[in-house]
Order: sequence, then structure tokens, then C-alpha cells
Amino acid sequence: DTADKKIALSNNYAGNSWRQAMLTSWDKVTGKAVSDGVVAAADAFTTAENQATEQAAQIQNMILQGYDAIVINAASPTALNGSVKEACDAGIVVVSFDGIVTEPCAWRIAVDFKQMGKDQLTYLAEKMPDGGNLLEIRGLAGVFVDDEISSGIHEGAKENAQFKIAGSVHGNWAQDVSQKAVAGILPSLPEIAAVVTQGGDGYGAAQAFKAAGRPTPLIIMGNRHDELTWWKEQKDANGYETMSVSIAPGVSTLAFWVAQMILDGKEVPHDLTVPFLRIDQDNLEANLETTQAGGVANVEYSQSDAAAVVAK
Amino acid sequence: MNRLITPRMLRSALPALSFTFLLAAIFYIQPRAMSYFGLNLMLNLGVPIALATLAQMMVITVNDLDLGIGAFVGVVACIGVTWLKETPLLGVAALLGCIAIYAALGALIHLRNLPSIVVTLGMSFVWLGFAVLILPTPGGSVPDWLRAFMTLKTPYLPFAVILSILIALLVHWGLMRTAYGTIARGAGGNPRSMEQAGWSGLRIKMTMYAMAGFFGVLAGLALIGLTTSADANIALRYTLLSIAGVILGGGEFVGGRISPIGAVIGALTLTLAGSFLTFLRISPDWQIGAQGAILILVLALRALINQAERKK
Amino acid sequence: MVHSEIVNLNGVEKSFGAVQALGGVDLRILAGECVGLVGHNGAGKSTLMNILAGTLVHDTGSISIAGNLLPGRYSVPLAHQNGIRCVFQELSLCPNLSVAENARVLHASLRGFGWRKRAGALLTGMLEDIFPANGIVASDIVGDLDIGRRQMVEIARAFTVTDVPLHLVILDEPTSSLDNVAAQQLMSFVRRFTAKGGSCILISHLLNEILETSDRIVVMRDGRIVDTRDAGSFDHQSLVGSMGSVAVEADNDGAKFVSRRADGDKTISMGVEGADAIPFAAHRGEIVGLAGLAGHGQTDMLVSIFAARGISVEAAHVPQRVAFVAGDRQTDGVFPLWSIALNTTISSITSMVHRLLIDPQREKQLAETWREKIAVRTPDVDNSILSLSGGNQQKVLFARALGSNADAILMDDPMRGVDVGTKQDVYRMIRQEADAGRTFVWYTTEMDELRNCDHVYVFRDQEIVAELARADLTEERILQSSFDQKAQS
Amino acid sequence: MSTFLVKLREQPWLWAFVGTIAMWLATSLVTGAQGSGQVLSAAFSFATFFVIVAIGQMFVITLGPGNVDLSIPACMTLAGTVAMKLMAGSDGMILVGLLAAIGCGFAVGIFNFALIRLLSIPPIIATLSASFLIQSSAIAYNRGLRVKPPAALAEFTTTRIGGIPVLAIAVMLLAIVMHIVLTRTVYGRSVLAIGQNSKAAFLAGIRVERIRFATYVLSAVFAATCGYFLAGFSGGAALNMGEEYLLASIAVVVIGGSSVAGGYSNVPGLWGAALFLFLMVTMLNTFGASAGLRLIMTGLIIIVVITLAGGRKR
Ligand SMILES: Nc1ncnc2c1ncn2[C@@H]1O[C@H](COP(=O)(O)OP(=O)(O)OP(=O)(O)O)[C@@H](O)[C@H]1O
Ligand SMILES: Nc1ncnc2c1ncn2[C@@H]1O[C@H](COP(=O)(O)OP(=O)(O)OP(=O)(O)O)[C@@H](O)[C@H]1O
Ligand SMILES: [Mg+2]
Ligand SMILES: [Mg+2]
Repeated sequence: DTADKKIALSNNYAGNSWRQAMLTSWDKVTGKAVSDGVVAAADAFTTAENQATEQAAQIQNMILQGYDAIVINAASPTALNGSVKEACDAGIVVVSFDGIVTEPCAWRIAVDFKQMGKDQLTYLAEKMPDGGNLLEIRGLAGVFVDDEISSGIHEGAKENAQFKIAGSVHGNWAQDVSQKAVAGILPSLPEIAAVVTQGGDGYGAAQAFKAAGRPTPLIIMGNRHDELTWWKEQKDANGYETMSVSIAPGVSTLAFWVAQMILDGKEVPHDLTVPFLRIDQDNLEANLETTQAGGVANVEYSQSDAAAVVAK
Repeated sequence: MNRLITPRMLRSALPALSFTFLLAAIFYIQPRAMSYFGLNLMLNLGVPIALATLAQMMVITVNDLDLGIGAFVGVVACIGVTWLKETPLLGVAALLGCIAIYAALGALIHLRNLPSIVVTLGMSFVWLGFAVLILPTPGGSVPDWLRAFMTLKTPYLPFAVILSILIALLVHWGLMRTAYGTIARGAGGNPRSMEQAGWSGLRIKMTMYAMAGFFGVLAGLALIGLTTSADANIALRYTLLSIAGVILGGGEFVGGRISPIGAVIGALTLTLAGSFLTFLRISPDWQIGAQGAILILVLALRALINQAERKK
Repeated sequence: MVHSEIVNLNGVEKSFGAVQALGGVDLRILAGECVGLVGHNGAGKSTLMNILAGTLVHDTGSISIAGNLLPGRYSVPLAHQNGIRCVFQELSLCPNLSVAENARVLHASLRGFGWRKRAGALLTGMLEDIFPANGIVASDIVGDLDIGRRQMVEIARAFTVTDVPLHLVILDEPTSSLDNVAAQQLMSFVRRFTAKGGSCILISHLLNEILETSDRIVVMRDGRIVDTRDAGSFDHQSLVGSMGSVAVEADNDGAKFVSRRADGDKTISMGVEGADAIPFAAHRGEIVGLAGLAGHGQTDMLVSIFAARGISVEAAHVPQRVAFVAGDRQTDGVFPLWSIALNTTISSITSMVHRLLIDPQREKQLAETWREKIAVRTPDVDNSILSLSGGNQQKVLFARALGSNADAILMDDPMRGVDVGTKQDVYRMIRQEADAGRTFVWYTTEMDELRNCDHVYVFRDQEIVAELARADLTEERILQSSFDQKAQS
Repeated sequence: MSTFLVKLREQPWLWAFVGTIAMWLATSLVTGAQGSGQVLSAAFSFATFFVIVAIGQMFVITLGPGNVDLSIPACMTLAGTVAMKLMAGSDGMILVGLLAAIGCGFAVGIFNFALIRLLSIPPIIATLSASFLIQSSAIAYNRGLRVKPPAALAEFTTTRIGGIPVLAIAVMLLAIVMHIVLTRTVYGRSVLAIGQNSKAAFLAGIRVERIRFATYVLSAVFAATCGYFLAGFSGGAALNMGEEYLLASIAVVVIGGSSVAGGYSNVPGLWGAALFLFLMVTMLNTFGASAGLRLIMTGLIIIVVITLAGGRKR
């Protein structure tokens, strides 16, 4: 029974639509759980700055607050380990998701980011067997997720030797930065067959190609509403084909249920994997319909969904 | 007029007043914080910020501003969890090299009469680049002695508090009480007159920049002692935090008017502001804003004192 | 008595770009003498002293110290080692440091345990010696002191001795920010210092000080020494003559002044709190003097009048257009990054707007007009303000205020460092402008200048304690009011 | 001719343009003649946004030591968010959206100045604190949802004439106007005077606080305008859209030859510095250096340029 247990969400960044969707999902699902009396409280906290140090301090404050479990989307897989250890030592259950932590005492709900990168190449190899030049848009240098996805992409490119990564820029996961970086490097690049991304930069890339007056390549999308809309427009106009892949923001709710189950005394393995959310040519319309305008394609978990993931 | 309670005295007591005010508020809403354990959890991550703030203060003393200190602390952290752990000799040499680079920066800025803001901004990219090269993905591990030192359990007062007091007093003594510290501050107050009195402006600048480097190194080491590992972006926010800390502590941008004790208190106040926020439990939308509101509230005390002064 | 030589300059030349500041100067200073150095603004006095102190490097010529020709480059440390110190014309203390800490800046040997105490004792001891009862404490922050006290600290610091014996102290306009009493104290100290074998170079535009204090007087004009004689063979008239200006005996007979209080409108009035306090008023066309010892509230009064411009209530009535001439030009007056022209016109720009933009033609014209009117020594008004000598910078501040369309002009001891010739010109200008209907409020520490005023208020402890019409003005009455009740309370 | 060269050498903005040309030539080695034109065209369209905010930041920095506006990114975000949501993609609302954005700018500027003046908070912390509140307002207002800009606005922000974006031309005109404002108006002169010595400015009869007020409002309004057009340009407002403008706006001002100590600044240098920063990143991207190396080179190039330009009298 977890009716008197309190769970906190420690979030390090709220500055993009993905994070906002994640917070909204959390709010929606946990709000219901609290009013149903499943748990006593499920408070969400966001740091003012996207910094591991600030999040570490936040976790330490949560320990003081007396939460029974802390659900973390971590700014760094390792820099929070000190604080996470303190929490574990204080008898608090720590569950991390999306941005996971490596501290062994914590639970991890991981997405195989490397696979996410690799899958892009697998898809491309299928679509264009002749291969061609690729442009890679990366995220923020020195961040775990960026490194993982990128290494997956590069591994995929090695396996499919017909593809060559002709250029690589850092877009810092921000639309305007990506657009700027792509616009700058385009003139120096040969014909680009496809753009591989980390999610969310697809629309900006398309804009940059259009501005440079170059043919639009195949751009891998990242589940944002504007990307999907653009894709749909192109699809209707000229049969444009691509795929879209990203992690669903609703995974925060899975983490919540996992924390609840652990508090409930259930046996849960420390490492769980969730599939990423992939949208293809045929289910584009369906997904577009369920995605909030200006938001991100999402999947939320119920208690039973969560139990199914854990049982797997 | 009473010579003891001058406006100057009041103003220099202001940082301490704000700090006490904030601490009292925290104790009021979260009595659990009023303990050895609580203080330690709230303040230990303030120690590296305090050290970074002191580094910033060294540069501000000679009328410059360091926009690279955050990235520098990051590079130190990366060296700390890699080379310093695996090949201590190389690690120490690299850290000394970093300090030497800082001294060289001081020389460059003085000799060519450059705006420090741009040079250190440029250096922030250089440091970040080095950090990414040294530690491409987050991780590494901290030398055991460092971890042991930063998690020392001292009697009566938490180690973080003792350390902060010691550092503040030491730097106060060095900069405010010693003969050479006077020269350094004098160079901020009236650089021309220092040269007229026969002191080398070059040497003063180099020394103060080297001191900044030294405290930056200490900040980086203290940080990884708490987090146990690092990434390149770990301390980027320290740049703004350190500037805010110095100003909050009663320092001024030009004129060599600084206060080491105030700076340490300022840094700790910024740390506490985060805790206060967590304890308040406001809606996630406004959590970031609340951070700003707290800063404003704390600083509004200054306005009160100024007003009282004007009335007199 | 055999006088040994302390320093000897030979054929020293110095140019700043196109401006030749010094054109071949020979100067020899002997032990135990006080040399008075006079000359018009921009004559090259400060430049020469900077070379002697090691802060400027001369272009050609040689320097020998104690009879030995210096082989290499002369520098500040070398000057200090040979016991040569300088009190510069512009403040060179560190405002953020305490009085004691500023002593340390000059003396590298003040260090180790208890240095602060020793430094404080050293400097306050010397202060007490030169300016008795000055009220300065070793822990005072220099920036908090008024300009007069800062000047005292700086002077006293130059005379302190630790490990190197002191031979020569250069005083570049040391009395420009001191009131009469403090100036007298300094002069008598200088005489004591030279009597004990030390030497001084004294620069001042107050010729009486020079005539009374120095043993020998050196006159400079346009970068050259034009006259060197024993002080005894000069009198005021001949000294002014050899400086190249004509001494005009000011028409200062008090009886001839007619008060304008009867007919003129009140331009400025400031009420004061306190029952027996005297309210302040200035009438149209009047020159009102503020007297008293330095730092007794005169500047504050001027600033509060200025801040109240455009206000017309019962307690205060001040016209809309008011201009201010700062005396502390470094902190209150000069815009260091700007040219002479921009510094001159800043208070007038609102009246030079043509179609939303400032008319550069009119701006240039105003600057040129005033350069000529007040004889600012510069080849080009587009040069940096910092290329001017101290006195010439002060003239620019005058031009700024006089050139504006202000109805009232507030002057905060504005003649600091202005040479005698120019002073006479400025007095005349002020009188003309007053006759044309402008009102002047003039704080000054010089009795001579108060004689140009129609009405004088004497300040003590931030309050007006006496009010004198021109006809009743005497030095005794002012001194009496400045000190009187202090003795009683 | 030689006096022209001497005069040119004295211009504070010279080195930013020298750097720009160097970066461009280096990039052209890889892209060839045709590509280099495209690079330049891209540079103009992105530098435009930096120049708009940098103009405001420059006026603030000119006010003297300690004056800096750290609320620019938040202000951009808020203005972009409010305008986009208000317009909801409808062409008819373009003007209303612009006015709303400018209104946000006014509100932010007034708030900043109120903190600085009424609570006497040092500007750097006042604007930083304000930025947190403004960012929160933007989050609370639309929760990061990305509303598409009206088609006509998107069209306008991306239109080019002869390879030069229309927006860039407009901002060049704006820059000329602001150059005149800085050098030839009472306001500009007052800002320069306050930056050198605010007490002397006060005693010279300048209404110090009014000028400071106007300057903080100006900076916020420019940031808001930039947020509006940037949102139009990049397909909607995002919560993180202003992030890089924080340090970049300061860097553009200082690399452009203005003094961080205040009282000395120039507008042309802003264009030079903004183009320079864009072309430098482009050059490094083109050369395909790794992230670490690229960052190091970025820093070193900035330092080299400023060192070459340095040593001038300030
Ligand atoms: N840094 C400088 N740059 C250019 N010209 C200068 C500089 N310093 C001094 N001068 C010029 O050198 C000449 C001599 O100046 P100096 O300061 O020695 O005069 P001074 O005799 O001390 O005058 P005052 O009585 O006004 O102090 C002046 O014409 C002045 O304009
Ligand atoms: N007595 C004084 N001494 C020095 N500086 C002063 C003094 N009084 C005011 N100031 C400075 O001048 C500024 C106020 O100037 P001013 O009155 O010209 O502003 P303003 O634009 O008229 O403002 P407001 O309209 O609010 O009165 C303040 O920043 C203050 O620092
Ligand atoms: Mg002089
Ligand atoms: Mg005097």
C-alpha cells in the first residue's frame, strides 16, 4: 500500500516542447493517482538552469523534504551520482528515465539511444540502396544523449558503406541554432541525400534547404508536431517519404508507476528498457491526429501498462 | 554621528543579513532543515560555487570580468576525474598548466590593453573544447582522497559550513589584511597611481589571474568531490552565478571594491535560494520565475537600507 | 653653507605628438632649498615634474642625480631610491583603500606582522605634523573623504619616510583644494622641512604662496624656463610680468559695490530647516559667494540647488536652466573619452538641436568661440580633453557652463589650478555675465575671489552661520564666523 | 589616400570586418566561388537577428560599468510566444502581433528598470532575476507549444532581393538610424556621457535616470522585436529560442569595438562582429573539425582578432 507515500519529480530543464509535454503528462497521470489515493503526493520540480550542479542540489533538498521516492530526468548520467547515493542512503527510492543516472542503487528506465541512431541508417539503407551523402545534425557537445545517438549513427554509417557523412553540425537541440548551422554549412556540401537528426531539428533543416534553394533531401523527423505537419504537407504534395523517431515524453509516467511499484514492495529489475516512439509513412496521419498542435507525439502509461513493461 | 553604525558598515553587513533572513525563512517552512544533516545537504554544493565566486572576485578586483570561469571549472572537473585519478602526476601538471594559462591571460590582457570580457569569453570556448576532448562522454571517477575529503564528517558543524568559513576568512586575510593584498586592491582602485608608486601593473594582473585560476581549480576539485564524476558542461552556469555572488556579496564591478566574506556569503545565498524554492512547492510553470523573485526579495533589503540612509 | 646638488636636468625636451610641451629645460635643485615653479596653464610645469618623478620619459636631454649622470632609463623606482617623491596635480591615491593602506602603496617596506598599524601611525603622525587637528583617522576610506582631506593625505604621504631617506618632494599645486588655513599649515611645514635640509619644488598659481615660501623662483613659459631668480628679487607685479601676463589690479573696493537685493528678482531661494538657520537666496544679476572652511557643506548646498532645478515650491525655488562648474574636475567634471569640443558643448546640446539632430556646425562654432574667449591652449579642439594641462581642463569646464544658456551658474571652487592671467579674464567675464542678468553662486576658499561677490554666506558644520553684504566683507569676519562657535561648543 | 588609411586604422570596428573577410575567404577555399555567395547570403540572414539585439545591448553597455541586459533571451521568448499565439497563424493579425511583441518589450524594460531604480538592485542581477520571471511567464502563457507564424510573416522574413534578405536590409537601415541616434542626438550623447562619468553627466545637466530608463526599455523592445521576427523566421516561438543570444549579444558588442567600460561605442562594428561570429562557426563546420577542436578554434580566433584590434587607446 502506497497511499501515504510521497513521490517527487526532479527535472532539469523545461525550455522545450518535449519537456513541457513530459511535465504535462506527469501532471495529468499523477494528479489522478493522487486524487485516487494511490499515493499521497507527486510533486514536480524544475531547476531554473539546465545544470547538473543545480539538479544535484535540488535532489539533496528533496531528501530533506522527506520524499519516499524521487523520479529523475537527469542533466548528466554521472554528475548526480553523489546526490543520488545520498538519497539511497537515506532510504529513498530513486528512479531515473530519459536522462538516466549510472549510480547502481538507482533504477533506470533507459532508451537505447544508440539503437535510435542506428535505426535511422537501417531505414535509409532500405529506402535508398544506392546510398549517398548524409548531413548529421547533432545536439549539445559533451552531453550523453548526443554522444550515444551520434555513435549509433556513425556505427550505422560504417555498416552501410554506401552512405557517407559529408557534414556534421551541432544544433544544440534548438530549432534556430540548427537552422543557422545547416544554412552555414550547406554551401560547402555536395548533393545531400538525407539528413540524420536527433529529434526536433527536422523542420529547421527543411527550412534551411529551402532557403538555400537546394532540393529537399530525406530528413529524419523527431515527432514534433510541426515536423509531422510539414511531412504530411510534403506527402500530400509529392509523396515525400521519411520516418520519425523519438522518445515519448510520457515515459515520465512510466517512471512514476515504477517508483510506485517499488514503494509497494514489488520486485522490479534495476534496468528497464522502453522502446522509442516511431512514426512511419503509414501511421503518420493517425499520430498527427493525436498529437497536440505545437506539441510532441506522446504515449502515456497507466498502472497496468507499467506492470506489463516491468513484467517483460 | 555614531562612528560605529555607518552606512558603509550597514551595507557591508547586508549580505550576511540577507543570508540569515533566507535561512530563517527556510527553517520556518522546513524545520527539518535545521539540523546538521539538513545544513550539510543544503550547503555542500555551495562550496564549489563559493570557490568559483572567489575566483571571479580575484579578476573583478583588478577591474576585469571573467566570462570563462564556468567552463574552466568544467575543464578542471574533467581533468580531475580522468588524469588526476589515473595518472596523478599528469593530472597535477595539467592543473598547474591551467593556472599558468590564467596568468598568461592576465599578461596578455594587460600588455595589449584588451577587454577582459572578450578574451575570457573566447577562453570559455577553449576550455569547453578541451573538456570535450578530455572527456567526450560524461563519466570518469573522482580520486578517493578527494571524495573522502569533501564528505568528511566533522563534529558539531557540517564540513561544508566549516569549509566555507575557513575559505572566507583565509581569503579575507590574504586580500584585505596583508600588505600584498592591499596592492592588488589598490590596482583596482587607481591603476595609474600604482604605477606612479612604482608597482608593476603586469605583475599584479598576472598574480590576480593566477589566483583566479587557482581558486577555479579548487572549485572544480570540490565539485567532483561531491558529484563523483563530471562532464564538460557541468559548471557552465558558474560564470553567471559567480558574478552574481560577488555582487550579492557587496562587491562592485570597478574600483577594487570587493569583499571576500561577502562573496562567499553571496554564493551560499544563491545556493540557499534554490533550496527555499524546492521547499515552497510552487507550480512547475512558475518555479523558474520564483528563483528570480527570491533574488529580488533578498536584494530588496538593500533598497530598504538605502532608503533609511536617505531619510537620515 | 655648502649646498649639495640633488638633481640636475639638462636640455630636457618632451613632445606629445605635435605639441612640444618642453623645449630644452635646464633645472638644478640643491639640498635645503624650496624652489617655486610658476607659469601659465600649459606652460609645461606638470610635464617637467612628471619627468623628474619618473612617470614620463623625456625625449632628449639628460638627468643626473646627486652629481652622477644616469646611465640607463630613469624610472619611478629609481626616483624613489634616490629620495625623490611627487604629489601629482591629479589625485593619485586609491579611493577604495584606507588612509593607512594608501601609505603602504608608497612604501614597499611596510609589510609583515602589524604593518597596518605601523602604516597608520606613520601617516597619521605626519598628517598631525603638517595639518594639526585634521580629523582624519587611519582607517578612513579615502573615497569617503572630501577632496581637501584627500589632498592632505596625499601630501602627508609624500613626506613619510621608512627605509629610504627623503631628499626632494615635488608639490604640484598642492593647495588648489585646500582652504587658507590648511594651505598656511602646509607652507609653514615646507619651510620647516627645507630648514632641516630637505628640498621642495612648489608649483602654485597663488603667487603669494610662492613669494612667501620659496627661496628661489623659476618661471616657465611655453615649455621653457624664462627666468630664475631668488625669491626676494620678485614681487607680485614682476612675477606676473615675467610669466607673460599683465597684472590687472582688480577693482575690488568694497565700498563701490551696490547691492542688487533691493531691485533684482529672487532667482534662487532655498529654505533651511532649523529655527535660527539663515535661508539662502540669490538674486538676478548677483554674484553670491559661499565661504567658510573646506568641506563644511558648501558643495552639498550647490548640488542640492542643482538637483532642485525647475522646482518652485515654498521651500525651494530654482530656475529651470542651471549650469554647474565642478571644481573636482577628475570625478565631477571631465568626460575622459571625449574631445575638448564635446566636453565644452555637452551642457548646450539641447539648444543646438536642428531637426532632431545636434547641429555639428553650431557645436564646432561654440567650442571654437570659447577656446578663444577663455584661451584654452590647444592646437585643435578635437584633441582629447586629457591632452590638456590641468588648468586648461578647468577652463573647458568654465566654457561649458558660461557657453550654455543657463540663468544661474553654480561654481564649486572653480579656479583650482587656473593661472593668474586667466583668473583675471574669468573674473571679468563673470562680472559681465552678471551685469547681463545671470546669477552666480560661487563657492571659493580664496579671499581674493570672495571680493568679486556681491553677497557672501559663510558655512560651518553644514549650515549657514553668517550672511555678509559685500560692503561688510572682511577677512576677519569670515574667519571669525568660520571658527567662532566651534571654540565654544 | 594615406590620411584615409590612417583614419581607417583608427576605426574601432575595423577588425571585426577584417575578421569577417578572413573567415569568408577561408570558407570560400572549400565552397568555391558559387558557394561563397550563398554563405554570405546566409550570413546576412542570421547576423540580422544578432544585430537587432546587439544594438539594444550596446546602448545598455554604453551606460557604464555594471550595466548589461541579461533578460534579452527571456524577453525574446516571451515576445515571440505571445505574438505567435495571438496571431494564431492568421495573416491579418501580423501587425497586432508585432504591436503585442513590442508591448512585451516595453513591459520587460519597465520592469527591469523598476528593479534597478526602485529597489536599487545592480543591473546584472536585476535583469537576471527578471529574466527568470519573464521566462516563467512565457512558459505559463503557452507551455512551450509551437504555434506556426502567419504565412505572410514567414514569407517576409525569408524573402531575398539579389541574395540579400529583406530583413537584413531593413536592419541595416535600422543600424544607420541608430548610428545617428548614438552620435547626433541628445539622447545618444547623454548615454555616452553617462557611461564615462555619471556624476559628471548629472552635473552637466543630463537627466541621468530618464536616459537610463529609456535605454533599458530600448534594449527590451529591440529584443522583443527580434523575438518576433526570429519566431517568424524559424517557424514558431520556442522556449529556448533566445538562449544563445545571452553571451552572443555581449560578444557582438565588444568584438564590434565598443568598450565594456562604457561611454565608447559604435554601431557599424555590430554588423562586423555578427557576421564574423556566424562566418567563423561556418568556417569551422565546413572544415569538419570535431566538436572539441571546433570549440577551441572558436575561442582562439576570437582572442586573436581582439588581440590584433587591441592596444588602441580607450
Ligand atoms: N598626455 C598628453 N597628451 C598631449 N598633450 C599633452 C599631454 N600632457 C600634457 N600635454 C600638453 O603639454 C603641455 C604642457 O602641459 P602641462 O600639464 O605640463 O602644463 P602645466 O604647466 O602643468 O599647466 P597647469 O598649470 O594648467 O597645470 C600642454 O600644452 C598640454 O596640452
Ligand atoms: N547630489 C547628487 N550628487 C551626485 N549625483 C546625484 C545627486 N543627485 C542625483 N544624482 C544622480 O543623478 C541621478 C538622478 O538624476 P536626474 O535627476 O537628472 O534624473 P532624472 O532623469 O531627472 O530622474 P527623475 O525624473 O526620476 O528625477 C541619480 O542617478 C543620481 O545618482
Ligand atoms: Mg599642471
Ligand atoms: Mg584653494
